[in-house]
Amino acid sequence: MLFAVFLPVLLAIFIPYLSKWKEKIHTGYFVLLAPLAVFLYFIPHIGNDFTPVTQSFNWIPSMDIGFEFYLDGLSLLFVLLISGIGTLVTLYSIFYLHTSERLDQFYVYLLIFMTAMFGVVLSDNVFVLYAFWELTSISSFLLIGYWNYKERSRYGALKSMLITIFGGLSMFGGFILLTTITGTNSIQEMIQQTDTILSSPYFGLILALILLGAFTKSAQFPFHIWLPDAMEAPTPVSAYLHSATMVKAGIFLVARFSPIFSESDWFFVLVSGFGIITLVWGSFMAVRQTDLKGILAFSTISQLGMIMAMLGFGTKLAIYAAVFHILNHATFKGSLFMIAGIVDHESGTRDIRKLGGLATLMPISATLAFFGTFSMAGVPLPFLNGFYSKELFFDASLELHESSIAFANILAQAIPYLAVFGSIFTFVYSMYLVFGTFMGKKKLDQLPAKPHEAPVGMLISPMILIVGVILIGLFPNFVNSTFLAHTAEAIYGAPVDKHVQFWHGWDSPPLYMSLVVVGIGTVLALTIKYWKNIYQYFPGKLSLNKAYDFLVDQSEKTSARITNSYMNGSLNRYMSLILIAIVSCTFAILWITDGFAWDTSNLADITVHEILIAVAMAVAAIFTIFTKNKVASILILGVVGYGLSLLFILYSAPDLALTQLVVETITVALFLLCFYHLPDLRERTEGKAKKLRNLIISVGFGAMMTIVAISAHSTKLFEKISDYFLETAHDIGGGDNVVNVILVDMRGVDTLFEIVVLGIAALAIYGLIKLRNKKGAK
Amino acid sequence: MTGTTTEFIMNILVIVFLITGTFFVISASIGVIRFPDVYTRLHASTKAATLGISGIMIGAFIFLYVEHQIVSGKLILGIIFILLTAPVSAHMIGRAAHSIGIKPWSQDGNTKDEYADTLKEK
Amino acid sequence: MEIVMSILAGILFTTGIYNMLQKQMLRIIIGTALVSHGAHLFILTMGELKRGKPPVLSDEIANYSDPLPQALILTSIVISFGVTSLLLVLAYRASKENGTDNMEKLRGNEND
Amino acid sequence: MISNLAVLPIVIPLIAGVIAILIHRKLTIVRRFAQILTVVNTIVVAYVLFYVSQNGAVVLEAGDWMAPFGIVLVADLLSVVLVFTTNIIALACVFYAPKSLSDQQEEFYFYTFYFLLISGVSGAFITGDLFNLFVFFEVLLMASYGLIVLGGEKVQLRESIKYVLINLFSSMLFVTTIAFLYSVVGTVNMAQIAQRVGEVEQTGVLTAIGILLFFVFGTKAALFPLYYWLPKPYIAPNPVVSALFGALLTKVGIYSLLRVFSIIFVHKSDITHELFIWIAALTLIFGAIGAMSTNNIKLIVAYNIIPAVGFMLLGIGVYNSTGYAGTVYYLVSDMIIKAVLFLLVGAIAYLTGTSDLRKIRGLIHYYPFLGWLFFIAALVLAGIPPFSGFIGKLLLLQGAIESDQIIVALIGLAASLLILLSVMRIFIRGFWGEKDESIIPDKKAARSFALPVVFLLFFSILLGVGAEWFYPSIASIGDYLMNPETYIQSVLKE
Amino acid sequence: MTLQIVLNVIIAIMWMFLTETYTFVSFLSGYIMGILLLFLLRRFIPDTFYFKRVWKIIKLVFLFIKELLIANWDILKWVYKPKKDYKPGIFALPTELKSNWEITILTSLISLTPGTLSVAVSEGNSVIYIHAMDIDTNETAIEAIKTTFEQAIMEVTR
Amino acid sequence: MNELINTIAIVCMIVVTISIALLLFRVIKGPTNPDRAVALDAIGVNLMGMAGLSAILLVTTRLNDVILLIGILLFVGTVGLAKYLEKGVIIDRDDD
Ligand code: NA
Ligand code: NA
Repeated sequence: MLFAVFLPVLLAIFIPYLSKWKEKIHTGYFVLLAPLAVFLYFIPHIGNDFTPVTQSFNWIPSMDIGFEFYLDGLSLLFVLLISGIGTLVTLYSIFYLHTSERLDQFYVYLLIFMTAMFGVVLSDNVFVLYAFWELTSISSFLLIGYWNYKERSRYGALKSMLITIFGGLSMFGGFILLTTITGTNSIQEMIQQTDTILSSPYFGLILALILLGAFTKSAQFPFHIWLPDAMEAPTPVSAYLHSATMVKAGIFLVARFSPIFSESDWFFVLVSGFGIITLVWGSFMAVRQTDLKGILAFSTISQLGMIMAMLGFGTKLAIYAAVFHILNHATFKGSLFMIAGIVDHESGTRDIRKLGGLATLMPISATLAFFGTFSMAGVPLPFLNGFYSKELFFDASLELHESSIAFANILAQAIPYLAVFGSIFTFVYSMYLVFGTFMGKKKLDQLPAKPHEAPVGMLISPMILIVGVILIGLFPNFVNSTFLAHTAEAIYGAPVDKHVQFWHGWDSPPLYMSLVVVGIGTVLALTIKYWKNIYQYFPGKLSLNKAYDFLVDQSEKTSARITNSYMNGSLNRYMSLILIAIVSCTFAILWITDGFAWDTSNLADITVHEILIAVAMAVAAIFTIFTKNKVASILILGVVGYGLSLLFILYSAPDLALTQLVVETITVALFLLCFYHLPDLRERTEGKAKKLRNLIISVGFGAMMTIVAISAHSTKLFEKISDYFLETAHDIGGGDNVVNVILVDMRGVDTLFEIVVLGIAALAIYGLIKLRNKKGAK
Repeated sequence: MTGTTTEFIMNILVIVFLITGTFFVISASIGVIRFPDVYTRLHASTKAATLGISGIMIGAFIFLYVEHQIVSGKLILGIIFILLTAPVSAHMIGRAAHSIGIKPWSQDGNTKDEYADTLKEK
Repeated sequence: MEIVMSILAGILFTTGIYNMLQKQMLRIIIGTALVSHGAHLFILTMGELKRGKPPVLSDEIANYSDPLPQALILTSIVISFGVTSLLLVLAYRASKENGTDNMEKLRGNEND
Repeated sequence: MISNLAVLPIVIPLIAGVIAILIHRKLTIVRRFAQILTVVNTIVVAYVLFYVSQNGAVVLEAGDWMAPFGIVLVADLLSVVLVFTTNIIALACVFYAPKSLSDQQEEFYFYTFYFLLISGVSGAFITGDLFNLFVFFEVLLMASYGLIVLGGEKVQLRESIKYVLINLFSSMLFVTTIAFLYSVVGTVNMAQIAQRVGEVEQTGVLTAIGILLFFVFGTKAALFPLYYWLPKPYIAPNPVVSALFGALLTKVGIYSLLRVFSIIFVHKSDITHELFIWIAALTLIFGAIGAMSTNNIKLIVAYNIIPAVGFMLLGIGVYNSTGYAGTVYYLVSDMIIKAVLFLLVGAIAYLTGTSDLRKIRGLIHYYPFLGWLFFIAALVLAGIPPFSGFIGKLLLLQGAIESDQIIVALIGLAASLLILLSVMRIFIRGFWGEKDESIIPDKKAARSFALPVVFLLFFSILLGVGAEWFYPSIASIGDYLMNPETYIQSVLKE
Repeated sequence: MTLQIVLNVIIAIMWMFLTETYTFVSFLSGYIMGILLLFLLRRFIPDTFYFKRVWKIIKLVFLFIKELLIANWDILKWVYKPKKDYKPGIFALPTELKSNWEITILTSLISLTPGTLSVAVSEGNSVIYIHAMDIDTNETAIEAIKTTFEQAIMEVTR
Repeated sequence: MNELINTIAIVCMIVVTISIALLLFRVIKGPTNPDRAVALDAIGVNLMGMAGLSAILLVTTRLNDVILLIGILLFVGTVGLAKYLEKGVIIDRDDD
């Protein structure tokens, strides 16, 4: 399996070389091999006696991260979808993309995506799953941005990436919580610990985080907004990623975790709640679209909502219906996207207002489209798979069980109505789509190109998919026991055996629901131009897209505003903030830990002259603030320095005094030299408030240092190590001046690097002075 | 040094030197405060402070000799050094003060300044 | 005496920081110098100020002042001297090049 | 003597730096010399790393003075891993430098400053003495001052003066704090400080001193609210200098925090480490916001230093071995990726002549390779698997959740998104888009910029994909940091 | 002269060797011995006996110390006098001294002696400008003292 | 006797300190920079005195170097400062 998963990526490595011959052989032919091989590899797993297969490959065993592939019914369904549709899409793309395009990039992204998708659905290890999950987002980003010279394309790419990676990160958070609670990274092992998870205080958070991941990926309301903009990608990508596979990753995730989460009523509320809203909103908004792919995008959103809702129901029937619809949706939506691509390719536009009457010019495409849309609309015809799953959906929506949460019960009551409502609009946009494009008046003058039937190659893939639609429609139970039952079982946790049939008899409520849908739907579809105005009442400014734009825009603007408000380049501001932080935290800590100490037993005597010196130094230091003459201020600073060396003299530190004297003198000289040409000091012009603020900050800081110093001095807890120095300086150190011995011997490293510091300073100063002269010479 | 008498005399000497020296030092500072302009202040610091410090140094010299039996050449050198340099420093400061235009003080504001006159003639 | 010295060092820090909060380059650098003095005084104080003899070994003396803080201060003095020197030249060059010694005018903007 | 191994990573660059002064005018020679010496040093450090990982920490008592009295150099796994990473980055930078710097800048002791920076950084990582740490801080800071003023442009001078001032201030606070600590515990040897602080269970004033040290290192590490000084000075100098700064300087601060708050001040973790977590959260938030706030590509990268530091502090704050391991992993990863990003945006700015994102577009048409390097770098930065950032982030978040710090973990996740957005903007707006016809492509320059970046990115990928080779060691560092006794015993040999 | 000093020092060191005491005192006694020896042997050594000049220097020093003490006394008076009843000013003092050395010594002496402070020296070293604490009362007296100094210096240097 | 010397030395120290404080006043007050130079020079001289007195109090010869160094620096410093002032601004009398 490892090889199967990574086959596309391995192939991708060679694509840049293979694409060199693209003039002779379209690169797509090479690419085709990968999904086809995977498809063929997995197809034999279908069968009655299916048992889940586990295969493990080490990656980071010490972190318990590895490629632990788990192939059960659920993953099998997805793997086959991904590889199967992948094969068809690649085939389609060979005719869709001209060799003048950057095919190498396109196919590399596509192959990366395939591997990512296989990884997502096969990984049992949550972190590996997450890794592949992000990889799908990234490859999707690259594919949407394939024509990145277009502004819309970049916009769509960023939007999809932001939203899906946002979800991915939140899912990641949920995973970490899960692994911490259960102590395992394996989903299957987590399922064993469902009780532990449910009783964890973090359960709600986990549920929310993981569902956020699923909802963003599967374009659930209100995160669906990225999907329509993703339509900027080349159509094969839309067909593949944004209808059949990647957007179903969220569905997959919910399904995967259903055994754990569905125990909770909140699971129903959230998943079905958001699902049904998405269904309604998606289908409702689809009618408003004018772009073929836009309609399909909203349609996808709505269909995903429907699947999501069914997963939320959690009943045997609902899960079966969901699984069934995953398959069905992939077939009809995939084909419809391809046909939309054909229309776009041949007529040069996807604007439904400019299209019409193409059926006579593109009869095969039109036929395929009719099958596809009618299946999507759930028109009760026995050879359309969409009808079956829709009816199962209605059926499932009627048998929701009681919940302990009041809201859940209300929701359960409302769902059947919402389901019908959403389905009516599904019907409407489906009809609108197909009739608007292929029937009615021809508007050839508005088209950029003269439309004609697509080449056969381009038609093969949608045709195969429509064949699938019809086959499944005709034999809805064909793959049940061998395939879908296993999938449903993997989700439901117990065997699911469902026999689907076209006719249930007259006492079947879903039948009436379907009839209502078709009836009202037809009426609405026919009268569309009379009521379409209602969309104008829907907010433009307050729409979710606007909200997204606002957020992204504001993320820059607000960030800039916030950041510029304090990062204004002012040293005063920087220093103030730093000092305030230090002072307040240190005082707080002193307060909390009761760290202040006062012990006068161990102090040196207070002598008058020392006090006087201290006062003199303090006065001098203070006057550096008030003096307005630069020489004076420098000299006063010198006085402080000399005062310090005097203190060194008084406190038995002759070596320090010597050094301090020399250093102070040179420093003062340097001060005078450097500020010789600079202007004199000016009056401190800042306002009273600022003066006060500066004063408070500096006094606060000084006071803090003093207090900590006194406390530190009052809590001498240990012998000093210096006694050792006094003992050994003569005998081992070979010198009597202990300070010198320490400097050159015991702490020789310090001294060596102190010299290094001086040396670097000298070089830097030299550079500062010299480099300018050279520049001046130029 | 042997004999308590010598030592006693030496100690007395130390005390005398210290006290006189210090007295001159403080006087010099008072002069620097009290005198009206930089030139007169220079008088105070150059003469009184120098003498005062020499006194203290000699005191210290004798003290160290008594206590340690060490003749501290560096102290003597210090005295000589300050005697040599103080007037030079004073001269430099005075010249600087004059060259940046500080006029000698006088009560009636009518100062005799032959140096300024010479400079003006040129 | 340690308390007095701690207060003095605190005052040196206070005045140093007050100066560092000013606009003019000279004041700011004077501020850093004061802060360094304060720091060194703190180190000295933390090594106890009790009158020991200078830590130069000799047979007659029993009590010495703590040599380690002295060694540390010495290293620190030399290092801060290096930094201050660099800072001075840097300040000079920066004011010349930018035509002002007012730090508030040296804020700059995003794209330069 | 095998314990001399500990000093080699400090001494070799020191000597190299001195020699570089002597030959500073012969550019071709000094370049080659610097490159060879860096390679040599990297090999030596690699050997030390190998040795330490096999035999445990190497402790050198400089001048044979017994442990608490003389200066000890402690090359334990943590130190050596960081020194090795430092050298890897140095290696990339030294090959990037000739093209990026002007001849004059090279002549005016770039290579000396460079080597001494490496020496100082390595010393800071290796020393086991708090005051000696201060000295090495000064060495690396002084070298950084030399580097930041190199060239003497207007902007550079303006920003470097702020940089020097803030660092000077924090250095002075550092020595003072060492003095306070010395007063209470009577020693400056870190192992002995740790031992003594432990003996009295970190009484009140010690905690306050600890917090002061936290602020000292926090200023160098650029934590909230101490990072204000960082972004602009970091982008003023040449990109290669920015890369060295971004990769090394703040990380030394983080390393010091890691050391000090894992072996010394751990006895009041309910106060101190709790505080760190909140500071980490604020650092993450404001850093990420900062990265979003600008259109200057260099500044975007510079701001991104801050949230990364927030992540690392988070690992220190949660105070468990997973968190520590995460911090170390993230530290190594971030050192490399920051260097990569600075080198890349430096290359972009060089090739386009601007660092204003609004003036750059469609670069991928001219420099596709650079574009993809940048793309991968952005993913590494945001912690997208399977790159190095992911492993670090995973460990950090696991550590946070182990300590029930959910909110901060969520903030970390949110910050990751902003981080990704902040750099992906460069890719989308700068590399994507219509071809800018006004650009005259310089493929040769692009290639010489790309090679060092590829070299570094290789490690970023290796650290992620090949995590199995590294994680056990780093996990052992995490455990080691949770048990300071090991460190204390290896130094004091009691 | 140099030769003599060197000889004297050598004698002093020899004396230290002979007495086997290496202290300042033994050096000093050795030195005095040396002076005596040199005095006795002055005929055989070229140049005049250097201690003659040293003696003149010592005389100058004593003159100087005397003046310094007087000067300080004056200063004390001015310092502690409540009223500022002096009238300072700058006057020019022509001098015969030529070399920089001589001028330096003279100005130094002037500065350390009562009431005067050299402020400037004219180009060509011909005039010394002197600041006096009280210019009216004793300008002539001052000039007299300065001339004595001038003489003493010339005796030493020429 | 030694006690007496000690006491006197301390008293002297206090007096010298006062003297320094007075000079500090002059440094701060000015009013001209040469005034400050004079006072600074005098402070240096006073520092030498302090060092001498400290040598008595600590009974050490270690401070002799310090004394000599102060002397040298003082001279160099004052001469330098005077030169600096002479070359510097023409008149900068403060109006305070
Ligand atoms: Na170059
Ligand atoms: Na060059």
